[in-house]
Amino acid sequence: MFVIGIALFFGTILIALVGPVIFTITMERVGPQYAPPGGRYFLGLNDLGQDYISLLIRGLQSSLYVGFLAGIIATTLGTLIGIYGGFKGGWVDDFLNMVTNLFIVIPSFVILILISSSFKEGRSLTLIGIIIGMTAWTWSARSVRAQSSALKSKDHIALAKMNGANTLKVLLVHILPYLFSYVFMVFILQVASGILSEAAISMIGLGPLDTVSLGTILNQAKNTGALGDGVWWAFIPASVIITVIVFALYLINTSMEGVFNPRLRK
Amino acid sequence: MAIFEVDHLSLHYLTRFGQKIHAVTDVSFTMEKGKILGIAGESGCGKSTLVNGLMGLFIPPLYPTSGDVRVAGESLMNRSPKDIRENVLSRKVSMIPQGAFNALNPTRKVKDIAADVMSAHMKGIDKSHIYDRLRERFDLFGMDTNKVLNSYPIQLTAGERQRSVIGISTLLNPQMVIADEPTSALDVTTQKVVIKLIFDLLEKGIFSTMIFITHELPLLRHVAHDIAIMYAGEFVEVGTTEQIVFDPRHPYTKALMGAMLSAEPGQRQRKPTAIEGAPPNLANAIQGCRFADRCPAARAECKVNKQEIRIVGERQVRCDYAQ
Amino acid sequence: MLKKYPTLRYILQRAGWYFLTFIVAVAINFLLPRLGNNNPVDIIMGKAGSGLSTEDARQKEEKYLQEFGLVKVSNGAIVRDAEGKPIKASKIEQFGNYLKMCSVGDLGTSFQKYPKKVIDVIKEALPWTIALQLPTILFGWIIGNILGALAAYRRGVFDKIFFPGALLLSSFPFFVFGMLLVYYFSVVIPWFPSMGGYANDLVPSFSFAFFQSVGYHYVLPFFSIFLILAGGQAIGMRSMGIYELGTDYIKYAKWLGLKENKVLAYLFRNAMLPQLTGLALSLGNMVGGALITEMIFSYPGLGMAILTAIQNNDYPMIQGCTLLITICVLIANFTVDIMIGFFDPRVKAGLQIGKGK
Amino acid sequence: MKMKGLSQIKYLLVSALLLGLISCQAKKETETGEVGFPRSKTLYLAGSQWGDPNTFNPLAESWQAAWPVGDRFNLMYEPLITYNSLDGKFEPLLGTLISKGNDSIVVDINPEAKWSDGNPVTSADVKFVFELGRRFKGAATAYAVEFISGINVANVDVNGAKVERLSFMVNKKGRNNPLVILDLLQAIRIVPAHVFEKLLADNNNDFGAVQKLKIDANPVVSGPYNLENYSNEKIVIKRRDDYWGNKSLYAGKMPVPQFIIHPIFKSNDHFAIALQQGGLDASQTFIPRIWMKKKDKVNTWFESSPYFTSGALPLLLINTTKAPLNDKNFRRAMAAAINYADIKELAVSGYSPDMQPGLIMAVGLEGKYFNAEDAKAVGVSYNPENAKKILADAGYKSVFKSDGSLDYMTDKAGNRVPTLSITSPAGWSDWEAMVRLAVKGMRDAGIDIREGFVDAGLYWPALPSGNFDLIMHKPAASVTPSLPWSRFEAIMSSRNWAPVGGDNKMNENQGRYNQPGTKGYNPAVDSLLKLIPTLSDEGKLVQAYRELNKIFMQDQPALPLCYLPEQFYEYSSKNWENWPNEKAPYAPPLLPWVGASTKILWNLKLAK
Repeated sequence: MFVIGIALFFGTILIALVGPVIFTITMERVGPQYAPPGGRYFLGLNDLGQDYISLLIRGLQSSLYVGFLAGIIATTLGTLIGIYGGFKGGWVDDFLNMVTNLFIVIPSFVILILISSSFKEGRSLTLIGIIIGMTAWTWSARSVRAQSSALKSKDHIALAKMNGANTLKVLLVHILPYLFSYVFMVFILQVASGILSEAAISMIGLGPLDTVSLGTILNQAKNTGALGDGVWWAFIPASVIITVIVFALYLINTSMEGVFNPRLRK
Repeated sequence: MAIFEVDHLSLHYLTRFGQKIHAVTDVSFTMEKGKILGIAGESGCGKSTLVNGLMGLFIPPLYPTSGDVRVAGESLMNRSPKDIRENVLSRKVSMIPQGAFNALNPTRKVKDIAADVMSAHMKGIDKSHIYDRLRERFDLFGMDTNKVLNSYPIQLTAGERQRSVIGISTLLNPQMVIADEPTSALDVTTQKVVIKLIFDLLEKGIFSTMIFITHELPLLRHVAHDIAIMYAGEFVEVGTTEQIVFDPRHPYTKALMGAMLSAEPGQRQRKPTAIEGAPPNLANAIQGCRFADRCPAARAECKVNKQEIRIVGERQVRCDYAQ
Repeated sequence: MLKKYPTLRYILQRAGWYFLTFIVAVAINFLLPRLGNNNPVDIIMGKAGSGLSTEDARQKEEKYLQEFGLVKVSNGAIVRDAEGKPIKASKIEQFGNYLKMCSVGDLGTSFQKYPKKVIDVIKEALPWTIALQLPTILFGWIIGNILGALAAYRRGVFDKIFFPGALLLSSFPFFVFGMLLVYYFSVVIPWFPSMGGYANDLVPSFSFAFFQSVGYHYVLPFFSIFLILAGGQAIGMRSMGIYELGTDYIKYAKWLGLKENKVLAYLFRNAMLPQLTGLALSLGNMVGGALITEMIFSYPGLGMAILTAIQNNDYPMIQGCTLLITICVLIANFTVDIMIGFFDPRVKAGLQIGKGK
Repeated sequence: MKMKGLSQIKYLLVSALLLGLISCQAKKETETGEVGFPRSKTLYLAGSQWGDPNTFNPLAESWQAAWPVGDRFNLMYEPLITYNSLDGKFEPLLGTLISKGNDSIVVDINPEAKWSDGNPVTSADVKFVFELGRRFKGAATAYAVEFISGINVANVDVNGAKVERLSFMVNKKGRNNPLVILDLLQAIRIVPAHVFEKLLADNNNDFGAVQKLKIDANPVVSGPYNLENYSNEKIVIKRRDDYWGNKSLYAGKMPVPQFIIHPIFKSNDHFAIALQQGGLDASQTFIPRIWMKKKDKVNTWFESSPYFTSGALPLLLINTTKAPLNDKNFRRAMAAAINYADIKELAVSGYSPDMQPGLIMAVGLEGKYFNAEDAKAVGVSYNPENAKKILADAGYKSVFKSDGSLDYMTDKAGNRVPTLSITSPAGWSDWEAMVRLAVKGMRDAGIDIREGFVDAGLYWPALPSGNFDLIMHKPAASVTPSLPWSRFEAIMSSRNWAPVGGDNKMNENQGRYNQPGTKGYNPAVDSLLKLIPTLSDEGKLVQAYRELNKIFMQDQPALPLCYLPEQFYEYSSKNWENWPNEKAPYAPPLLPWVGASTKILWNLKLAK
């Protein structure tokens, strides 16, 4: 399973990287509106007569970019806050809990519109990635918190505390290593959810304005009535790609779970 | 008459890749009613696997390779899991697991777990009757019966838990009880209490025959009539307690004693793995002696010649050179 | 002094924190929109002002400024500075008004649906959202969990087929799934309506025809969420289940020869407790979560209202909805904490021993 | 929380199946249609109402009031006359246009016109509506005061019938503009004075309070339909069988559909699907690739491109106060750099005839004012080389990257020109496409410009405040008697010129073109704008328009992108037939709810 996951995932990454070498990427108009698949442009053209192969490769690139950007931000934030809260416990924990809840209760799209409306040049891909990351860390914080508070009671850590190692040291030297595999799995999930969120945000018309992403491709297809005209090539390939990436990431995650959690083996 | 007979029992696991792991090889012994057999060996030597085999409980990926297990003359082999579940488990052969804390479903009250056991084996028995029997049985354990029965495992002390487990396991008066490290993870005093409880039950005849598995020889010394030493899935030496403890013949047994007999209370946690090296990988077939690599008295041919059980000084030993 | 009632103490403590969170959230909800430098009345004026002479436009604008409490007002008249320009109200004053209004259940007036009250919009839309989401989430959760538990317990072929399938389902973005459903079941083979909550030739009423129509329009949106949700739940439940399977108490239960269903019940109940959290949370996120599904199916729910509000920067509307979401999510989280406290003896006992949560 | 394992699954699966079954059954039921509003008696129109219907108050802001009360819809409240955008003639409704002159516009009230409560429609009602403008600043007719100095009423006898004759006096001291009066007469709907005077009295003359009333419970109307019921999903109006016009205007015939339902779709792409599936009979939304829908009996005015009659001119408004945009050569270069053919084909799906330079459409009613020679001589059309040349001559230099894409550009002084941006609402797919294509063309020609898509919430404020480089804009969107004058007025008039910045807002000429009192100021523009409305002699009129259009083409204060219809007009013949089109042009291509197009309702036939 792991193998399939990895294969799929690197497959997509490969397309994103090597794609531009194999196909000539062009955002130019190359033919009539929504020309059906065939010949050189075997995925057809979009409403502006642009080649879907190029669009999808660009879209894939930006989706992966957003995914990783958001994933890194969210995982870092989540892990730090989670570990600290879980380790400290007490009111610090409660307080961090409150902060976490705050981020849960205020929907990310609200933050997105409000922030983007104060940028003159509008929403950039990076901005969206950052905002997704800033709002998505909550659940990883929660799960990491659970893990670290469980670890807290472990003898060697209690010992380290008794020996008067300062919190930071204990966290970094004694707790983080134990959580590493776990954090990595969280990261993978965060990347997946980052990619999904970007697509969702683009779907409601808040997507990046400076580039194409898989989400904006879908949104464009919907807005220009591709569904009604049965222009399947406008939305099915993009849908498939998103699903495949996420599927791949999930596969990797679950199979890793199997490795790090012996009970799931068997 | 023999109540429990095991003939050349071999068990194996089937891995995901179709690889066979021979966890238990050629184990044979018989037990008279009222006897207590201790089985000792370092962790991972196949004790726990053997336990499943002895109960006829073959849950994939565990399969019987060959041999037979008979309880009161009735074989446990080639029977449907349902049949085993209904007619053997808890009634004929029952099990006292280690780590009582984890053995009890944390979200269920003790009395309910016990009730589940009864209703699983007695068709159409009504609740009130069940609880009466529970009380009556638990009263034997010298605990606040009501409190214990009506609380969740987490609300009980380690001792209470262990006793509840024993109570539940022996609820249906099994002819044969297998206790797998029942006292490990208990502090010394509780250990004593638990052991005492087990013997009470024996005296009261709630069950008569027992296999007592542990890696703590000193304990066996006080508990068991006979002792079998297990290594890498094989019985390497089987004899009376005196023979094994004071006059071990098999090199491995000797090594164990070396690690154990000088055992001071403080060192009790030390495991016999003090012996250099590690047991062989049971996944690949071994033709020679399985202990050869670690054996101080090993000879060249040990690695090639298969060792068979032979009688040395009135007990079974699996070593061609033991005397 | 609450030492005697640990559970009560626990509840109060939690409640305290949640209330604090709530207050802060309200404040943030209020401030965020006002960080943007743009004055919402301009949005209305953009539409209302066209073709007006500057003077008329100015007067109209002041009318709105007063109406939305963005300028200082003393006994009905706008307070003006030397040049007769109205004096803008400070954020604090605005916040004061806002809280006053909220406390009496008035979430303000929608810019875009002016002069409609936000609260009315919510009242009209919320039932649809709940109707769409609640059953979907419950079904998805229950069925997902049962299948997951079975997969964990049975393993073997069932699991080998089921697991990747569920995983694939759960990796579909649900709006993509919705689009595909519309495309196939409404455009290619027109079995189901592609949009709306009920047939346009009907007026909402307690007639059989109406509810049938609702049911008929319900199918696609329902499955667009249900399948994915169930898939996700199943995955979670499966790994929880497998984890529990490895635990000693399950082994022991088998050794004791308990009935299969009984063992499965043990497994299910204990693996379920963590899943409860998931349920409560997704219930809490109902409102926000409906957004895209409602957009794709033109479903007359709250998500749609939020969406249009977003597209028009209708701040009072966005604020109102965010407030609602906030409340839902907080309540959901709170219930989880309490529920776990009661359902899970492990936690409960923990309290009595006094370890806190 | 107890779970009886397997058994439970069965129940759940069963209930899930049930849901499916019920729905399939429901389908059969609704198809018979004998519930609610029978399909054979109901006409489905959409595209005007997008949000929830808020108020049906004819005195509320026109953009607030829901269909069919807001805007210029005349199904419930009617104007005195209607304007036929096909032939430019005025058609009678509550009144009949007798004469139009530079001193007054004369209209006779139809003596048979009645309110739904039986009272006749009189001069009192008309005066009430227009006087509101004097009484209350908030009234829509406040605008009219600058144009109409007063309304004189005379009782005359028209072949035997007593008729009230109204003379709308041109406000000479004010704007002195009879053209706009005609606009007003066909736009402003008359409301029952006896009803609203009472309401005003009840609210002690607080007009704001009256504006807030919903007026949605059997209102008193003069039109052929009245409000039946409404929700956030649709608005339903029902035929008034006692409508006065049936006898007076339609020889006793009644409108064919008994109900008109305006479903409120939330998303653009649903209109197309609804039309194709026959759930909608006509729509006024932008539906791309209309030709692909012929097979589903969806059609529009023309059989082939441009499919629609043109009426509106979406354009890029230029902030002429900002360098380098204050340089008209730069602006002309922009105009020459845009590929109008691409915009026509890709952005608006070919729904535009070929563009001509200038602010006057070469087609339709305005066609007669358009002059090809001028366009050739003065105007610029797509020609990248020419664009580059103009830039070079004006001293601008463009630096391109190795891959041929533009890097940056410098002005004559050699300073780098900051990247310009086109402000446009995000998510308006046709506008987005126009902007993208315009940007592409300009960058290819060496002009450093980018798309600046913003939320509608930022777009609207940007327009009047002049806070933009270039901005998408659609001036004088609806076809009125005053076109193309009103379009010039909206783009070029310096009447209320105010600088950018502060709270300054301009609701026309938002590009701040032609600032009075500067040396660049061209007085001809404003004098022509004042003159044209008063010209009745066609020859002079054509001349004046030529002058104005020349100035526009020379100064290029805005960049027209393509011609679009006043309103889109797509209809489906699945359920209703005999829609007007190129072959049967009995009404202008508008949905049957505005102007001279309501007569469609009397001509529709049920499809067999």
